Amino acid sequence: MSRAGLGLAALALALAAPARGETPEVNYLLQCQGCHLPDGSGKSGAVPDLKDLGRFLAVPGGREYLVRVPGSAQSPLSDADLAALLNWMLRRFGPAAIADTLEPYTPEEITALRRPPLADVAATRARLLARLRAGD
Amino acid sequence: MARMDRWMTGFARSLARRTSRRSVLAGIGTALVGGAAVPLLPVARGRAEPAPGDRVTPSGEPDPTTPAGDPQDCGYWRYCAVDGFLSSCCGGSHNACPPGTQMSPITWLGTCRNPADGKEYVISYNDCCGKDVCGSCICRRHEGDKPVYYTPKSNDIDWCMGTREIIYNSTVAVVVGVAREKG
Amino acid sequence: MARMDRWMTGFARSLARRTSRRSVLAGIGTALVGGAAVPLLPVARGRAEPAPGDRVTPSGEPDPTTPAGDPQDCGYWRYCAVDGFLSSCCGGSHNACPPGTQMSPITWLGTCRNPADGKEYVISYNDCCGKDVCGSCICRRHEGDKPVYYTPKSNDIDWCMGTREIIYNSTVAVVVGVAREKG
Amino acid sequence: MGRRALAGLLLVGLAAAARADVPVESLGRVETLPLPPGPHWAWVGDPVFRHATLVDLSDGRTLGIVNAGFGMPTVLTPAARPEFYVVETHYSRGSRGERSDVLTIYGGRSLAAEAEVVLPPKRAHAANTAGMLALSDDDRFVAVFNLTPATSLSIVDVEARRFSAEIETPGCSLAYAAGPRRFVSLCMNGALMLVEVDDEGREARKTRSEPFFDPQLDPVTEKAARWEDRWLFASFESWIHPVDLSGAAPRFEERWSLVNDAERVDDWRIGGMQHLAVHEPTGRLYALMHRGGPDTHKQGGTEVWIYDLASRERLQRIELHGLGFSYLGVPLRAEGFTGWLIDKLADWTLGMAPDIAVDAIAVTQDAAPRLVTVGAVSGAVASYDALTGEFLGRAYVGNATNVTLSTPFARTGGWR
Amino acid sequence: MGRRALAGLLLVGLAAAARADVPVESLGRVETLPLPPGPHWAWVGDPVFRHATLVDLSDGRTLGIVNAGFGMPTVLTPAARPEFYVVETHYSRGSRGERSDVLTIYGGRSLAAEAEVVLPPKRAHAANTAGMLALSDDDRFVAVFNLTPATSLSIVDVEARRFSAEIETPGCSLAYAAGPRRFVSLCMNGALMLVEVDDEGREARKTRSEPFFDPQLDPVTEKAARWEDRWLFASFESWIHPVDLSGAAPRFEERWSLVNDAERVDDWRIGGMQHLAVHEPTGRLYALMHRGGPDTHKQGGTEVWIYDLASRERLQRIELHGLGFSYLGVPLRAEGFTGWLIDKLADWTLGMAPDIAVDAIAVTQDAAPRLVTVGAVSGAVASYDALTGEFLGRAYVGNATNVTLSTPFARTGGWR
Repeated sequence: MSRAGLGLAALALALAAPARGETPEVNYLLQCQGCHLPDGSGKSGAVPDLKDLGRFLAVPGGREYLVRVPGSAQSPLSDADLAALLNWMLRRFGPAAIADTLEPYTPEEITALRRPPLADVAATRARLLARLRAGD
Repeated sequence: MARMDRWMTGFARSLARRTSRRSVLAGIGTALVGGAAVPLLPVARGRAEPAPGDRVTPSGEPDPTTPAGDPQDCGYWRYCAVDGFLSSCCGGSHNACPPGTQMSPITWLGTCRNPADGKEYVISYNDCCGKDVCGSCICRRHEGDKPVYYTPKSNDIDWCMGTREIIYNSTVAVVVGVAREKG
Repeated sequence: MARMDRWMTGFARSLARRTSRRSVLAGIGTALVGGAAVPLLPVARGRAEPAPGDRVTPSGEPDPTTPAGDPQDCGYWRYCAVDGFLSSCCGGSHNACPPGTQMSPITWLGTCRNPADGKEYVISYNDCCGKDVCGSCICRRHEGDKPVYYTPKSNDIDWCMGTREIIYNSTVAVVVGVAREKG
Repeated sequence: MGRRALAGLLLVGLAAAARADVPVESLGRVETLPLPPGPHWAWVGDPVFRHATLVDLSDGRTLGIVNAGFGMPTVLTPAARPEFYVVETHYSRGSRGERSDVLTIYGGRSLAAEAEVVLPPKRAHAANTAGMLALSDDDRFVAVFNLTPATSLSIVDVEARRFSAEIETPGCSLAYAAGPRRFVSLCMNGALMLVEVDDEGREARKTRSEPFFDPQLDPVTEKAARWEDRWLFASFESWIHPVDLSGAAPRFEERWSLVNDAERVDDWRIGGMQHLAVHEPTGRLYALMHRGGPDTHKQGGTEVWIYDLASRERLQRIELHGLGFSYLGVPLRAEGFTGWLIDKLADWTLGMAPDIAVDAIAVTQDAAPRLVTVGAVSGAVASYDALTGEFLGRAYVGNATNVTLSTPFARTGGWR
Repeated sequence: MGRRALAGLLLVGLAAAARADVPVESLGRVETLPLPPGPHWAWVGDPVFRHATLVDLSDGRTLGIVNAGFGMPTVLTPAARPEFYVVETHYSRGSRGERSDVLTIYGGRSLAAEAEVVLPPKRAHAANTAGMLALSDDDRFVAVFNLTPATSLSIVDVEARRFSAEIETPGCSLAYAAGPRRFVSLCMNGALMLVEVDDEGREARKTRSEPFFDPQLDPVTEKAARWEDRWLFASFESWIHPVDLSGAAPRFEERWSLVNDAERVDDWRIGGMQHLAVHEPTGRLYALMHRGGPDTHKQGGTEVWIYDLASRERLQRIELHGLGFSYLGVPLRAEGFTGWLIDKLADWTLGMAPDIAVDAIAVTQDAAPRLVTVGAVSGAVASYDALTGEFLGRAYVGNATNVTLSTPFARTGGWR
């Protein structure tokens, strides 16, 4: 196989990496907590507060948004692990009521949504929040 | 003479563990600088392996008389991806910052293997900030370190961005969980 | 190879003048610090004496190939009471400051003997200010230096107080007159 | 005093009898830098002293310094105007208080701070130096990488000397010049983000490419080198990934290896703070190499390997000399004695002790180019003939530690 | 990995089987200093890193740092309150811009900057450290020496944490504590100026003494030491001039020599940055000595000579050990090997190379006092039993260079 072929094969292998087998709790520690902090509160103006996570599910495009933000889409997690992590985060940080209504993300849904990642996160986020306010 | 323990670290203490994993020049350090550690002189960076007969502390860590269990030694098992000064040599401890600094809440996390139980633990590397570089116990190990653009796994970054000042002093390694695999 | 003149000063150039006045360790320097030079390592501080056959430049100074006449050498005759970094090694010359600094007008004056004519000249030691320490060619000679309370003859003082910033970079030695005696 | 010295004094005394006094000199003189600039100038940054020193590699002379505040001191040089740009972070009380991030414009002749542009206090700080800021190819805009940890670029109009805009680069970091009005960032998933700005320095277009490497398997380092319209990225495992940015979309060329199979088995690997350099007129690539296992991507080098970029063939391996020891900028030597001893010791330790090795390299762009090496353990720089690899010598530039390195006229040879 | 190591792993594995995991720890913890403070604490100031490090000489442990801005980092410690005072100079842009001189109050347990008092931006800067600032004996006022080059004192009420007044001291410089509300300065003609302040810190009385030494013939250095109500000044020619300040007017006691005639012929002389220290409980004087001709009053010492102040007799000569080498605070050593080599080298060079010698000394005031030595060439401190002269060891405190030195509880043994 040519050098380029080797590289592409490696890339394909990585993109199809199997589930790492960590629990969502540990994946949160390893992939998210550094910026979002243990309580999910983040940093004003730089890292969103995860308690707002559940609100996005209430507007069209919000469910996709949570998968396509770079932190989700670009994470090294497999689609299955990312689905499990998002479901865990929504239950852990979202409003208590969400546990009853949440329609969990599936690995297939993640596969369909996560590529490519969003380029203009702030604009998308603002648009969704405006819709949320309009809906209130 | 226990109180002389840290005196002439290059000599008395080191002699005792000279059979361990490091190169002959391992005691020579690196350096600060301007808030970010850069290579300077050779430092410990090997993975500490327990020696036969190593005891385990009640908390489940290796014997503190071995590098794998000594928080003032770069070989301490939790420091497997530290790039900076050890808070434990700067007035703090392995999991508490020196007096007058602030621990940055924003940081990166990785895993290190605890040789006492063979398990991978999730380690939070938090920078101590708001005072200039400590200058003691530079430690540069890069297990799993990634470039700056791979932010959540980069030890080159001055993580003090979560505190009032970005001025870097030293680093702690806090156990925050148990992982199944290296990650 | 004239352009290599300053390369490896510790070796090529120094070898040529090894019979001169300095101790075997004279090439080892001192250090900066924080805007004021403090003792660090041995530096030239002896009085330069002309060797037989020394030529005199048209301006009446000793041959520039001798320390007594080389403005990048601490042995240069005018530097007999310099405590700091030589502007001539920092982008300036023996009587001009490096680019981007300001020469402090307020300063102290002393005398040095020009070995080429045996006369005592009045030297104005002016600090170059507003940029951090240059770090090159530390020079510590204390002929006639007095403590800080004897302000007009103290080389310990950061004389940048005449410029906008007190930040010290380096020092020049300007001939401003001929004296009859040492003073 | 010996008899011979006394005789010398007498001779001088006689010679001086007929002479006038040394003339009185004027006070207040301050030097300026020459125009045109020298072909072998290099900026050497010292984060301990918080300044960068301009040195002429032709003769080892120090030409001056610029202060740089907290962080890694990097100097940008436009070809269009005799100026230098330095991005600085300061606190009102040294290490605490109010933060100010500024871009300072230094006169190319005066080296004086002529103007400053205040930036959002968001500039990223890292031990890394490549990609932290970039000057657009038309010399009009500087992009400064911000990390809060949200990622963005601060755009400064250095011609108008004012802040233009902040452009968010979600999931992507750093900035490299990629055209007259364009910058490129590296994304966490191995893709690129192209950021184009308009005449006001505001965001005009932002596009993401497909990934061109796998950050999990073999990430490229940030320490890339420019070759005409290409950026060359080296991976941890010593693969060069050339990215052609001449078109609207990046073209990812076939990767090639710096090491052959035998060298790979021998653990030869790229490493250091700044480990690639290109001499554009001859199309040569310089790579800083060492022997070391995985996770040694920050270890300094003991050799520089030279490649012909067109054929991707290696032309030469240079064994590097030690940088010499210095303590806070002062060379550790005793005249005519330990100079030799210390040199030998430095060369020996360079081979023995990985972190004493060379951390950064750069190459000048003239027809008789110099390869320059620095390391964090020494206040000295070493210079080599970049075409033959011949070691030319060392110069002590007064720094405590040398970490950042740039040849100001990297692509142009001087101010236009 | 050897067989033995494998066996070890297995043992550990078996031992661990029955164990619980290492417990999860909490984030955000910050240490505080213990109360009461240790008897062997010392502040070691580093003007390169622009900070001072608090080290415990009992075990060599670093306890923390305070930042200090541009200049020589000196820390004052009151006995009345658990606080530290540091006078700092800052510029808004590092080395340029607006100047701020402040006195910062650090918590004695927290080591955090609790308050700052803004001073007139006139503070004197010099390589010298003694006499640059002083704390009154009642712990109420700090005097800061100003030089513009007009001389004055800035008085700060550190109890009320506010600036009090500026007091002119024409022709006189520096400040030493001399009573509850009194400071003393040295004048250019060899006299003293006594400055008394009122309860508001304003000038109450200012008197000039007669000269007590000849600044032309044999000036005293600024590096004086306190002994109860006396200040002891050493002259270039190694004469001690005791000044009794217990009364309204200073009483100048008979001078006495640190060296006998033979030693004077041998060129033994006092020198260094801080060359006197007193252990008050035993009335011992420590002097830092070297061999050198005229104009070597700044040269570091190779010995400490100990005197009984009551009898003015010398009790002991201590040959000092080298401080050990370090590069930017990192000890230069290879484990179990060059530790010894470097120690020997340091001791050898200490004797050979004048400027590698010890630059400053201090003594703690407890019943088992420590003599501590520092030097600008080393990031290490060395400690001796101050009563027997026995060398106890070295500690690397992380500094690039150690220049200023103070034992915080110089006269009291701790916070009251």
